[in-house]
Amino acid sequence: MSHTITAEPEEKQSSHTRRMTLNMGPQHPSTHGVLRVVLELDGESIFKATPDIGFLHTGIEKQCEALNWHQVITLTDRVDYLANLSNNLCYSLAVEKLLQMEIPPKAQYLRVLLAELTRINSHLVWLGTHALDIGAMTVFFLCFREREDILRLFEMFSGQRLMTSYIRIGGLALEPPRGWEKRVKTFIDGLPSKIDEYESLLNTNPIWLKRTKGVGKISVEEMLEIGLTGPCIRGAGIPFDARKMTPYSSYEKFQFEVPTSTDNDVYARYECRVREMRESAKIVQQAMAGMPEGPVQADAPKAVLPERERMKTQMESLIYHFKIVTEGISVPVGEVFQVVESPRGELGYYVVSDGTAKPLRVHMRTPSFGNLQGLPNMIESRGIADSIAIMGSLDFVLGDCDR
Amino acid sequence: MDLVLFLTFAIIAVVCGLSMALQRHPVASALSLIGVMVSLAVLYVLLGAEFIAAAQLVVYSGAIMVLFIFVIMLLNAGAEKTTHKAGLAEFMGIPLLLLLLAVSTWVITKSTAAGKMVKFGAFSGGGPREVGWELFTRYVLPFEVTSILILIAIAGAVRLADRELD
Amino acid sequence: MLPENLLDPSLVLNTSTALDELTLEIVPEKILEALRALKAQKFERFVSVTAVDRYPMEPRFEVVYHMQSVARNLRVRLKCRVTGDNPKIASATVVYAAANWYEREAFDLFGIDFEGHPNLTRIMMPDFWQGHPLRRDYPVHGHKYDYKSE
Amino acid sequence: MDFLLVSIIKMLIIAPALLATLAYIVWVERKVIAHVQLRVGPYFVGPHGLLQPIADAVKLLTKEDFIPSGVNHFFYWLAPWLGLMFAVTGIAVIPFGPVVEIFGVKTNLGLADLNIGLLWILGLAGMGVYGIALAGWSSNNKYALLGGLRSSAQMISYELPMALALAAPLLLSNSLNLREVVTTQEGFVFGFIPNWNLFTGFQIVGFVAYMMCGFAETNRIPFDLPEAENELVAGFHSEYSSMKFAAFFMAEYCNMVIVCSVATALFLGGWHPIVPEAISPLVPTALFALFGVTLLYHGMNPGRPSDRKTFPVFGVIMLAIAAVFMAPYIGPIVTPLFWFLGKVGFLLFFFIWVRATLPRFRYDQLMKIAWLFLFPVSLINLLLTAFGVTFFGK
Repeated sequence: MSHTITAEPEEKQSSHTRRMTLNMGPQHPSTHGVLRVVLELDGESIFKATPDIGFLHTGIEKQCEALNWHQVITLTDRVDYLANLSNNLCYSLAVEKLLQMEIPPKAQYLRVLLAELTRINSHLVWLGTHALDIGAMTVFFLCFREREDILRLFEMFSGQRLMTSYIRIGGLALEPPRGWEKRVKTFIDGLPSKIDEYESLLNTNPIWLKRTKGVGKISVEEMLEIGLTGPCIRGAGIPFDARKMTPYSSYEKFQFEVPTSTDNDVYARYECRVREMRESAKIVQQAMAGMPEGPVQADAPKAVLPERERMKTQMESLIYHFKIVTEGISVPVGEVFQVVESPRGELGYYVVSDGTAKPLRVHMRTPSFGNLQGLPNMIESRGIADSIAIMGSLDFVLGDCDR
Repeated sequence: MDLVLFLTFAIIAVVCGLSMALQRHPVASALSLIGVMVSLAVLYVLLGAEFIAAAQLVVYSGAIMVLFIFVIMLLNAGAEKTTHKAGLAEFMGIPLLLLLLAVSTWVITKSTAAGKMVKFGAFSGGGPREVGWELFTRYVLPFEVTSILILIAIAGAVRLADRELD
Repeated sequence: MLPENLLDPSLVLNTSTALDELTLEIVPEKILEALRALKAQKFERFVSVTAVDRYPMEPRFEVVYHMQSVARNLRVRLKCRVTGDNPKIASATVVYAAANWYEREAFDLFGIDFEGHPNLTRIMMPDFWQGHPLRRDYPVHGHKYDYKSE
Repeated sequence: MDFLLVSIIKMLIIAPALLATLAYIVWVERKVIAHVQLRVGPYFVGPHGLLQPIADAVKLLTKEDFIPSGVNHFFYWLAPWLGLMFAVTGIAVIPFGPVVEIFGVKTNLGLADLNIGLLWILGLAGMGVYGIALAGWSSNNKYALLGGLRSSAQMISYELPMALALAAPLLLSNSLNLREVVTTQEGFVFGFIPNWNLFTGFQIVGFVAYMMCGFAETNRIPFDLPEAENELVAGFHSEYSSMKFAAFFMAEYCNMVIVCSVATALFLGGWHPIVPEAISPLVPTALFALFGVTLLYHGMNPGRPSDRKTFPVFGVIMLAIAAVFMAPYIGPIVTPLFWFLGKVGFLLFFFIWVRATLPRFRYDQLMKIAWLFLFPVSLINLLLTAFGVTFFGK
């Protein structure tokens, strides 16, 4: 945060080119939050780029150590505010693994459904802002129309549009509300035609193709070396997706493809994300069709908050409720690194427990942090306009990056 | 009316010309030069040479000076620094300048007939039709040579624009 | 499942498998050798490096490396214990470029000195910050920050 | 009557009308883009946000005129007004209508009748870049500087193909005077094809090339690189506020009006109607009457409560306008005006439409289009037109 980054001294530069240092951000319309990139420009082409992060550092990892296991969920929402349910899910899966808890199938399916809706939501925001960066502003409004529908669905499930905290340790916070099937179905059946609409604005647009094709290329080896994940690396042709490689929350029961492209440019990432939205819609439809019956919370009274109704009628539930709320749950000693596929890439939670009611350490391996490391390699020796397109294609969320 | 306009723009032209020479900052100098050119364009109009006036405006102040400004801005040139004057300039500068003025005045007064007034609007060779006619009859060879020169320049420009930004 | 004899036994202090995850505790001085050996075995992805503060235990810090092989679909965790006073360990950036920012973060928040890192400066906290916030003995409450004095 | 007096009267009419038009183009643009993007646009100031431009003007006038530190004060102050001045002056040579007789005075609709009208406009367009370049340079802001640089390069590159594209219709009309160019486009071929340069002069390629250059000259999407807000924050006017910002805004819209007017005069037959002369006043009458009747109908079945009051008022106004076109004395004056303004309005709508649809070019692509596409295309177009005029006559 506000680190002093100095340009090369002028005598070191060659005599006929004088470089200009441009401080892009932290308040810049296209750095998507508070990212600062210090650019050394030679005319309009970027000679050197130095990202400076940390402006949104809120100390979430430190705060996790001061809260009990259940309370941490609310913090995970705030890490990546466009994919909060993926973060909820990752943390819950990690703690459940430590507790070695079985999650009922209905909760697992609903988690998949919600995680995929989150993916669609995040990609919609990405597509809108990315298109806006390149100058196509109508796509933005179309995308936000559908995003609004998703947020209404989230609100219906959890009572919150953004900070849902709906996925909890042991299952879900609540039974899904009445009538959710119909509304999710209406939305998800209409989505493919809406995606066609965005594609009709962009896919055949020569300016869009000129601005995105062949831009932001670095080699696949370099990408792996730097640690890029998600649609960035899938756009380079590697079908690297945690949902397929290490399935969690019963993803192995779903039929879907991992879209890849070999072009490895901004357009490839765009294509991958748009196709991912279609795949996500398919997964949601499968989850709806194959939704099992049963409870949405694990039968683990020592770790899961009892239902409100039972608490009012059963003494035992009241005691457990009291103990969980006042003391917190105790998680066995151990450590676990849980990975889920967030919309932005590989999201990993490294959770260490020392057997007490609070985590000893929660480390978040967030996709934005890893992807942003690749930014200098991609934008150096390109123009300012390309740097905007490339930043958009990396799809980072600064909250996710700085935590 | 003509006299008032002539005096106004002549004074503007002279002031801008002086300003161009005296300004320390290159952008200010360049803008003064543009002021000179625009004033000259107005004087051409007063003489009845609309086409030449328009060409002055389009070519000199519209295109060439924009390039000047572009280059100055691109290099981000700052105000020029005063240097230590050379000995010759310090002592001989003003006398030499006066000498130059005297000689040129003498030459001009000798070469033009005395007492002949310039009439505004009396010149009839500056309309688009007349200029075009002259260009394609009397000056056709210089015109075509210039065209080829410009064509070469355009080819060069196209070649430069073809370079990928990488 | 991973073979537990992944690395040369002289590098490994302790091997454990818990919750389907393999953890190798490495001799801190030999971490670079271990990383190189893993990279040679197609562990091409460096996932993250972070630290765990076991205050008041000694050696206090665990530096935790997560590694993944995309080709073999395997994950492994390396661990090195470093002492509380003057914690230092060799930087992984010479083996994996991806370690760059993660090590800066661990330096910033834990104060672990990664020797040989190209640009070991604070990444999250401001340059003038005192202390390392993620240490267990760093106060959660009562810290005053005067924004005007910057 | 005295030439000077007539000119002053015309100026007093055209200047406020132009300013009001500029303000309302902003309103139209916001409305059109809003409806493309599933929004409603300005709505709350006045009926359907019709008073929004006035509110904007008041806001901009009363806003703090912030001057950042380290600017070059003289040029910082000069730049917006320079830009606006060159933009507004261009409107002087645009002919809006034919020579008409008002109160016994024969006069042409339009301010000045220069015989180098087109060169005048080209010259001013070239000068207009100084406002932008100076603003970018004097703001002491690197984004603004980059915007200014982009703008100068863009203007130089696009002026050439623009001039070449404009030269072709001039060949057809054999004049640089815009009024004469329009006059030569009168009448119909085969009785139904309007004798416009666009159709009978086969200038479709030239028209398209000119419009593309026009987009670049006015810094509109997809060529709005000098102010590309996603790359350069706001480009050359990043540091401007209050009326200085408004001056840039007005200059941009004024340039749009000029580009569209020139296109109308040179390619689209100026004030000549698209329908035969005899029924030409009927078209605006019918259009306005239809619009008025529709408004009255919707006023009787209002979708919103406020429509019950506003729609009938608008409806009556529209019917009154329709009647004006049929009026014996004023009709012949306003009918050519309607055709001219209608064509300009359609082209302006096209500008807005494109803005809502297309992304932005990159800097090098922009240069490529100018030199490798527009320049050869307009040159070939000019050559072909020259051959056509030589061998077949107009």
